[in-house]
Amino acid sequence: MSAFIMSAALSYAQIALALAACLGGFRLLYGPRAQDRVLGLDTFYVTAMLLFVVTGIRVGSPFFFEAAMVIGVLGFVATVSLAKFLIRGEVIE
Amino acid sequence: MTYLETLPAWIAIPVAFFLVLGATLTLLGAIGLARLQSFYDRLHAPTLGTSWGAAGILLASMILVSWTEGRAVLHELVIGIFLMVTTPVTLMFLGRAALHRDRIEGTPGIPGAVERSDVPIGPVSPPEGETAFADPAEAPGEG
Amino acid sequence: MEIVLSAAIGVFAGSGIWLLLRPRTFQVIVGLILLSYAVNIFIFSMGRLTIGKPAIMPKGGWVNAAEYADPLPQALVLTAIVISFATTALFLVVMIASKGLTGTDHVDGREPYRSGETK
Amino acid sequence: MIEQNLILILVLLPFLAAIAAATLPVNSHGAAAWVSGLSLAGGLVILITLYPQVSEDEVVRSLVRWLPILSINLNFRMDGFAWMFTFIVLSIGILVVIYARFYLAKTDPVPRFYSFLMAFTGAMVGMLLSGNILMLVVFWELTSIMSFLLIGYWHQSQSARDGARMALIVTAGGGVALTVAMLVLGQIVGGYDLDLVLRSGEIIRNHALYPLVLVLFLIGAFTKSAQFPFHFWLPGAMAAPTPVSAYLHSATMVKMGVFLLIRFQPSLGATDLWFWLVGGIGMLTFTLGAVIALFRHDLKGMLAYSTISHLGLITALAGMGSEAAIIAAIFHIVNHAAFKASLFMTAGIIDHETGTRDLRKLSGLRKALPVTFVLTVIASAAMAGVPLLNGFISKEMFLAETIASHGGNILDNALPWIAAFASVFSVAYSLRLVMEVFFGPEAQNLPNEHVHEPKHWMRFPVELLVAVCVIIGVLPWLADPILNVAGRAVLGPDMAVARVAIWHGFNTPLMISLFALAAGTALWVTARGRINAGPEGPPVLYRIRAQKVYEWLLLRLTWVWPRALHRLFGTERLQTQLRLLVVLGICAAAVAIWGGLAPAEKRIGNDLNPAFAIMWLVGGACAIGAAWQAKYHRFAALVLLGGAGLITCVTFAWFSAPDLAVTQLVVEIVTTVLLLLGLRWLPKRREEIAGDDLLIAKARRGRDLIIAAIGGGGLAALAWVVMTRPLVPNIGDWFLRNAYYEGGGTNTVNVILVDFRAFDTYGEITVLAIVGLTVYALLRRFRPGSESISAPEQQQGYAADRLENFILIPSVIMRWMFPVTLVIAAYLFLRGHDLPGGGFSAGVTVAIGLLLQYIGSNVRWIEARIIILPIRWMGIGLLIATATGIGAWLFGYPFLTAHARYLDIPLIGKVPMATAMLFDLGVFLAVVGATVLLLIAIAHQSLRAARLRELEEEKAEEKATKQKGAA
Amino acid sequence: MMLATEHLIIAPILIPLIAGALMLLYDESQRKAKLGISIGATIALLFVAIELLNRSKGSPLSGGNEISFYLLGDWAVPFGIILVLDRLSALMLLLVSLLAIPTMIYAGANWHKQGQHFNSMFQFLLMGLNGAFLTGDLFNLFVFFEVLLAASYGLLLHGSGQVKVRAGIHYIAMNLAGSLFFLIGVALIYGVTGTLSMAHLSQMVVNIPESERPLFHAGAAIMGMAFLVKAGLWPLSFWLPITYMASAAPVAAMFSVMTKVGVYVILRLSMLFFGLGAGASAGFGAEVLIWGGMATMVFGMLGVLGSQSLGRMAAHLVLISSGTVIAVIGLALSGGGTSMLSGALYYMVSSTLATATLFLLIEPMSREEGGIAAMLALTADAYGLEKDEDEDEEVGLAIPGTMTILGLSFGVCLLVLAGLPPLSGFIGKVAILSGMLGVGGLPPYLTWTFLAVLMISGFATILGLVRIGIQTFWASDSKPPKVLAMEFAPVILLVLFIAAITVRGDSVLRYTDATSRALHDPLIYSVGVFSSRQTIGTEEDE
Amino acid sequence: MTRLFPHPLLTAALTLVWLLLTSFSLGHLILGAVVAALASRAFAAIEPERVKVRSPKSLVKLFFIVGLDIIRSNYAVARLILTGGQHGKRRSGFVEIPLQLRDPAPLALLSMIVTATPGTAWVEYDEETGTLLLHVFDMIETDDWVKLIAIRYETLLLEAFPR
Ligand code: NA
Ligand code: NA
Repeated sequence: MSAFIMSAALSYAQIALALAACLGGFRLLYGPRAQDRVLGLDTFYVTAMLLFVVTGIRVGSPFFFEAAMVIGVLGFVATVSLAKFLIRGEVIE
Repeated sequence: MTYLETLPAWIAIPVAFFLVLGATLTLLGAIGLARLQSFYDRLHAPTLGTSWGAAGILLASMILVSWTEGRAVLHELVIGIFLMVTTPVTLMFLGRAALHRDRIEGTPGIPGAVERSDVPIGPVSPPEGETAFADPAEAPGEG
Repeated sequence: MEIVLSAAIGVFAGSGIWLLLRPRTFQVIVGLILLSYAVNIFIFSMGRLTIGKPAIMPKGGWVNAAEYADPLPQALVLTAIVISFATTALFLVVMIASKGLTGTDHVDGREPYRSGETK
Repeated sequence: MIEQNLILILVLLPFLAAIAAATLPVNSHGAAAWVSGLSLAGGLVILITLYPQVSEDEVVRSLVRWLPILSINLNFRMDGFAWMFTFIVLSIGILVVIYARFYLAKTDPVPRFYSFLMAFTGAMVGMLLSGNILMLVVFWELTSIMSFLLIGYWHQSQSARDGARMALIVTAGGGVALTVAMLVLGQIVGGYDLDLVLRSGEIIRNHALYPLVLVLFLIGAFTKSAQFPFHFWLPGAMAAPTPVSAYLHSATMVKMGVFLLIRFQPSLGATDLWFWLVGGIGMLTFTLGAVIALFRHDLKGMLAYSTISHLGLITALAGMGSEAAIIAAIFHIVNHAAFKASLFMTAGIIDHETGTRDLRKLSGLRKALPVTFVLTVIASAAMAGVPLLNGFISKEMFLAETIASHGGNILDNALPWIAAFASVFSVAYSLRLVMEVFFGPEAQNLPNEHVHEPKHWMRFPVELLVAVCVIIGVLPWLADPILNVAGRAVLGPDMAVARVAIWHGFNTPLMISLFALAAGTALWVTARGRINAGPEGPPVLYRIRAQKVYEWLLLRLTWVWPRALHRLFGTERLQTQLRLLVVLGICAAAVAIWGGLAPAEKRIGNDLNPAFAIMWLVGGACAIGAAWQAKYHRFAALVLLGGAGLITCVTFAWFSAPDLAVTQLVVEIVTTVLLLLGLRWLPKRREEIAGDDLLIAKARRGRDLIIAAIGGGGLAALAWVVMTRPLVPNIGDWFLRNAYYEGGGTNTVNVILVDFRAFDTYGEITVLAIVGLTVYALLRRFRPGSESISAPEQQQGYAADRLENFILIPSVIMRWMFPVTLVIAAYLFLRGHDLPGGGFSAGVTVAIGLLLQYIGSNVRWIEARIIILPIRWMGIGLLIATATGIGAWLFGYPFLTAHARYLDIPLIGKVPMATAMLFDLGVFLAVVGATVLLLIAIAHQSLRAARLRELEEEKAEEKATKQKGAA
Repeated sequence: MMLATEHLIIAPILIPLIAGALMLLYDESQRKAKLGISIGATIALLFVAIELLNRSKGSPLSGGNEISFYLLGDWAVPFGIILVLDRLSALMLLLVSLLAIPTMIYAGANWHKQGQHFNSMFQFLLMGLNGAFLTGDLFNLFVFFEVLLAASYGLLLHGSGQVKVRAGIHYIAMNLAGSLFFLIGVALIYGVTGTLSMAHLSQMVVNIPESERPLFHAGAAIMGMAFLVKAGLWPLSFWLPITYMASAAPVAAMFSVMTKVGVYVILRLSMLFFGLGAGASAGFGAEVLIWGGMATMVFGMLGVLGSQSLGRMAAHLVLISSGTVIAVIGLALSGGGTSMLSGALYYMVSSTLATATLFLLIEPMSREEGGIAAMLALTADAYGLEKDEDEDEEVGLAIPGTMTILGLSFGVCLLVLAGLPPLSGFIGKVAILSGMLGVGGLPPYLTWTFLAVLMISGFATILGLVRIGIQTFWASDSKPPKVLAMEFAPVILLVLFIAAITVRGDSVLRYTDATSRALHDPLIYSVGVFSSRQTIGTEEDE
Repeated sequence: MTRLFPHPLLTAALTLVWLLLTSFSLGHLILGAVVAALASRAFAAIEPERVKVRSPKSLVKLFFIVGLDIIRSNYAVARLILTGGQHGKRRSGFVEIPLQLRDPAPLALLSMIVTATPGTAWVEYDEETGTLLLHVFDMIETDDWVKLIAIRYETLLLEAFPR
């Protein structure tokens, strides 16, 4: 029973997150403005992170945690620098 | 998936619930991101994912791992905290970038820039006596 | 899964190759990065695909090696990632320097068409 | 034993003299000449002491091993033929040295001259005495090089440079052919020993490669001896100082070709091919040289063609190949050396005294140069074949040989007629020489006003040589012994004893001679005016002068066509090169696989996960999108690239590679920032690139698209084929089994990186350090393009904003994240050996933390607070890693041997303590240093640009205040 | 317990690395100290290389081929990385250090001041080269390739400037692409065979199942692209002239050994994997090497003839040199015989030294307005396109000492590169040809084509170099350039090396002959490698 | 002590993070404390000023209020995204909110709160005038938003962090 519940929930979560990533990817690809792309990438990062966690649950392995944590702590650096570039035209000044 | 079969229902159900909740909210956020018409609107969408979307999934993980390990495993909390701390930075920058661009383009409905008495652009001089590089153009390695 | 990953390698490599053959430095650098992704995944795939069994061993006891992912390609990819990161950075800087010194971002350091010549 | 050493000394002496002369001061005329002359005299003494043995048909040998493995040794052998030739070389050498002592000007750098001259002599002697056919080639080529240097002695003159180059190209080219001939010859007979080759005539002639060897051999001989069609370099070589012409280009070096022909006649000769090629070319050259000589106005040019002609004569004799012909050839070599060397020297005297060598300008010099006049007349007569002079005798022998039968083919039958024809011209040009220079009215308007006899010592060599001409001409039997010794050396001991005589009765050769004398005189008398008025060469023929052909051909062969071909088969465009690389790579793989690949016996595979497929849908789109946008929308491409990188990271995580996922992620972040930093210096594209929408550009893109599709598809196919095959037993299993027990860590990947294959990591961090240094060094010298100096558009205009203003709040958060990243880095670092993480990811994490501060604040602000010395970090990191590796030596283990154990530390518990972690610390430091250095070095460019802007603004302000003040 | 001398094998990698890293701790202003460290390290390297060379000769007991190993981390073959010292690698090590000392000194005169951290990068380059020559592991080879490439990027760009950066883009792009090929190839080989050890692979080749063999070949072919790029095989060589011309003189001199890394790897791997005993894989790729090598020679020849500058010519001479060796490798794979390969090895050493000398000569020759700078009018003069008939000034002019030394050194280079007697170039070519003709194991059309191409390319070299030599030393009447003693000394040193290998040609050839024979018998290598014992194991045994 | 532990609060928080990441054991407490202290010292280099919390109680209160608000707005925004697309009733827009807060640290906290709460987006803060420009997803009433931010959050923040 719980196996079924878990299996269903996990499959759902995986697919939902993958779809979310897909939609983030849509903004990433479609734009129309650069900000949209960055926003899309940001979403992409977060969903990927969540996907790691879900996958970790699914395969019962704790080893996905590091990757998820690195995204959680450092993932924003990429999007922040992209965003700052949009505002200032350079990342470091 | 062997270890999941041994789960008691009272663990499985909340875990499944939080998983579904988190995934759904994240998905909804992404749908919003894709469907909403204005950029400022879209700016709100991902926060569904970074707030309860993430929280749901992380909670599910915490409950499950804590149960399997037989002790409180809360390291997912770290992810949650830092996700919350760091998300504003990107979004603030992005919002500001959009604003800036809209102001230049004169898009209607955008609040204008506040009049200010700023001094012209220029970097702030470093505190005296603490200068690491006599010449800023000298890259590090020399200091 | 194998078919997806193969296709993925193909798409990355194809895009990378296409960019590699373009005339602008930025295109080339993006191409190199994409290609290195493709190559890294390719190296990785040479150990075959294993889901959910990272090469992290129990502390003691007998190990059935067949159950785990092949660690060697992973180690190779790690080295390859680092090296291609380094060389990409280098190429980037040379690209910047080239733009500064030659005034163009063409890979040959000069524009193939002079303005007005073709128009 | 003594003889051995004597031969070595004989070869060595001139070289020693060359070295000695080279070290003399520039103006030491006398000393250099004495050194050279004495060394040659010493050689002559040695030669004479060896004569008794040589005259007994003994071969004196000496062997110095040089390259025994290649059978190339300094294997010298002296028989009668070599003895005679060496004697000519040394004796004429002495005369030339004496002559040159007075010929060269005070300002000439004489040490160089004598040095080259002596080196040439040494090479010549070495070649004559070589008992190893490859050593023979070595000395052969050395003479070419020395000849080149000597012709170019007065290198300020264009003609000297051209002449030298032409001579070298032709003779060295011939040398190349000769080298191959000798190599093949050596393979045919099974060794490079000259005696062996000379013994193996039968084998050689019957070998399939004989024609090839012969042709290559003849090219070598003919180029050196200036035979048609390689004759043209010799006139060009006349730009050399006259002593050189007299020595190298008449008496000695040019004779090397005929020396070779005569020497190898027994082993290569006596075939129809030999007869036709050698005899035919010889006769042709004989004739052509004589005809052209008549029409040359330049005195030395005439002598050069005359030399060509006489060399042709000797060649023809070698071609005929009978005993008498060989004897005649040897004899003519001696005679020609005598009269031609003297003629060159007199030509030098005339040139020296009058300042010109133009026969048309020269006239009536017999009064001003009475002695020279007599000497020239005698030498010319010898050249023309006037009786009672040496030239007559050997020419008679030649004519007799042309009449004799050598097989009775067309050429053989035509020989006398050709000989007669050419002889007429020989007489005519000899006559012309004497008459034009010494007879007629006294010349006016000569470059030198006061023409008088030169110093006696300058004339002395000529006198001596002319005396020889006369003595041999009158008492030819004096030459008998030497001729026989030389002849036996070539033809073998069974040779019939040769006797030379003046008078053989009224026979056909004499008739031809007399006819030639008469007809030649008549020819000159009748054609004199027309020749003098005509061009520098015979009518019609002068237009197709070989030198012109040579120059035309050389220009095209060595410049125009190579350049065109080089352009055709090369490119300097990067795109073409990369395209070639990719296409060839695809082809290589395709060819290797083609047809041979069998399907796997047992196909394996994982079930398709839709989530993964969906993710890759985005990933693929990102890659394609990045490719699409990279030209005009770099920023968009960059964001898309970030998406592609992320999906790669997801893939790694999915397939059980958490370490890879972490590393890929941190690297991805840094790469994005790096690219952004770089993007600052590539201004936004505002207009379409010219020519981008042309059909050809589209076609090019289409072609590349096909290549890309094939390449990508190919790699995908390869990956699929391998992935679906069962895993072969591999070394990976060993790592899994031993990571914990042997490597002391549970994370096999990390244990591989820091222990099993730590050496890879060691190299990898070195790469990082090098790249850091390179970037740093390159950017130190960087000047941004003018369009990039101005502030980005976002920082201009009314909406311009101070950085502090909008970064205030974000920067607080970013600063908070700094200690967090450090903690995370420490976590990743300490975990590495057991769980995903490690020195590299920890290092990059620290770098990202620092980077964040740079992004979140002003660079100067942050650098005032944190002092980073990335280069030292790198250095220390590398040294720590090395020291860890070397540490194992102390325990008697190889480099990088790790010691691992789990320490049970109180309170903390079991902690993996491997020396590998110390190594990982080195990795960590090097990575932090390199990454930070990379980022900061690029980031500092913005500062520079800002500073430049400030300077400009200051300037503008100053200007404005000045203007105000002025107003 | 390892003997201290056993560690000597890794010294060629560690010495430069330590020196390079140590110099990073010094300030940029402490140039003298850095130069001192650098030269000291390089000299130490030479001594090590000589000792290793002697070691590789082994004793009569070992059949004249001593394979020495170094198990890094004390892990057994084929799991860990192993350094293998055989005759070939010892020869390459010695060649590198022979080049490094003069080049280092030369750079010390002036060049190292033109940018940052020259000495460190130079040492890292040495590390990469030595590592590539020593390693017995395919992936480790990749790593060392990257080390030496990264260092070469840095050295090429040293001093900066438009020309260098322009060339740098091409050079880096080509090599990055090449590196990707390398990775694909290595990965594929691992995927098919499950090992990375060269010795292991060499033993496995015969037993690869026929269904997998095409994949193995594909891996080797793809990987080969990287080496062919590095070796400058036509048509993958167009980057080379531009790069070599752009780089600073000492860097270009060092680069002349860099193409040889590609050549070395091709030689090593094709002999190990595709030698005559490799069963169905025997001779794989030989055709490509033969025809590609010859095409490279021809292309180099065209370049030599069509060059207006000595730098360009020298770069094309590098192409001829590596094309020749590659062609011989291909021929050796097709049964050309051991002596031919031995000759090629000798030729490689000699031509590398000569091209390096040439690169060091170029810069002084073009220093003043005279010399090479005057050569822009080269074609006009050399071909008499605008012949001016002023022969009035036939007055001798003293060649000052500078020009004499430069001229002599140039002459030496010319003789060596053109293969003219009596110097090493001639010996090399004769050795190749007599080896080829002597064995006669090749189809005649190959024999004669190769012979013709070899001889003609030598002849073209004469044409090209003489043209430029005349122009530089004879046709210009400008003042001789000022050359520092520190720039002369290296040139003279290199000339002395050339003289040494000429005079002692027999010993060198005996060495290369044994090397070639060992290469033809891959079992010597692989059995040797597998006989290596872990330190830990031997202790237990005792 | 201050020089050794320039930011005690931060050190404690980081130690906690360490413990969360590893495990709650004495050994890791020591190790974590060492790491955290070192990290705090590094932080002190760029931020010598110590953040003082006057009233932790207000912070805790704020934490719970925000927690609830987040849950509520999650629901609201999720519903709006599901339905809003079709009906178009929703009206979004900018709101200018004058703030009394001037310290960067509490402002940063406020920004986190605003961001974490779906429906509000921090767009621009003007340092000089102290005005925050907010974008709201569903504009009910401008004043409501001002109230929400200025009263519900800002007051508590002002209490917690002294000026
Ligand atoms: Na006259
Ligand atoms: Na929000």
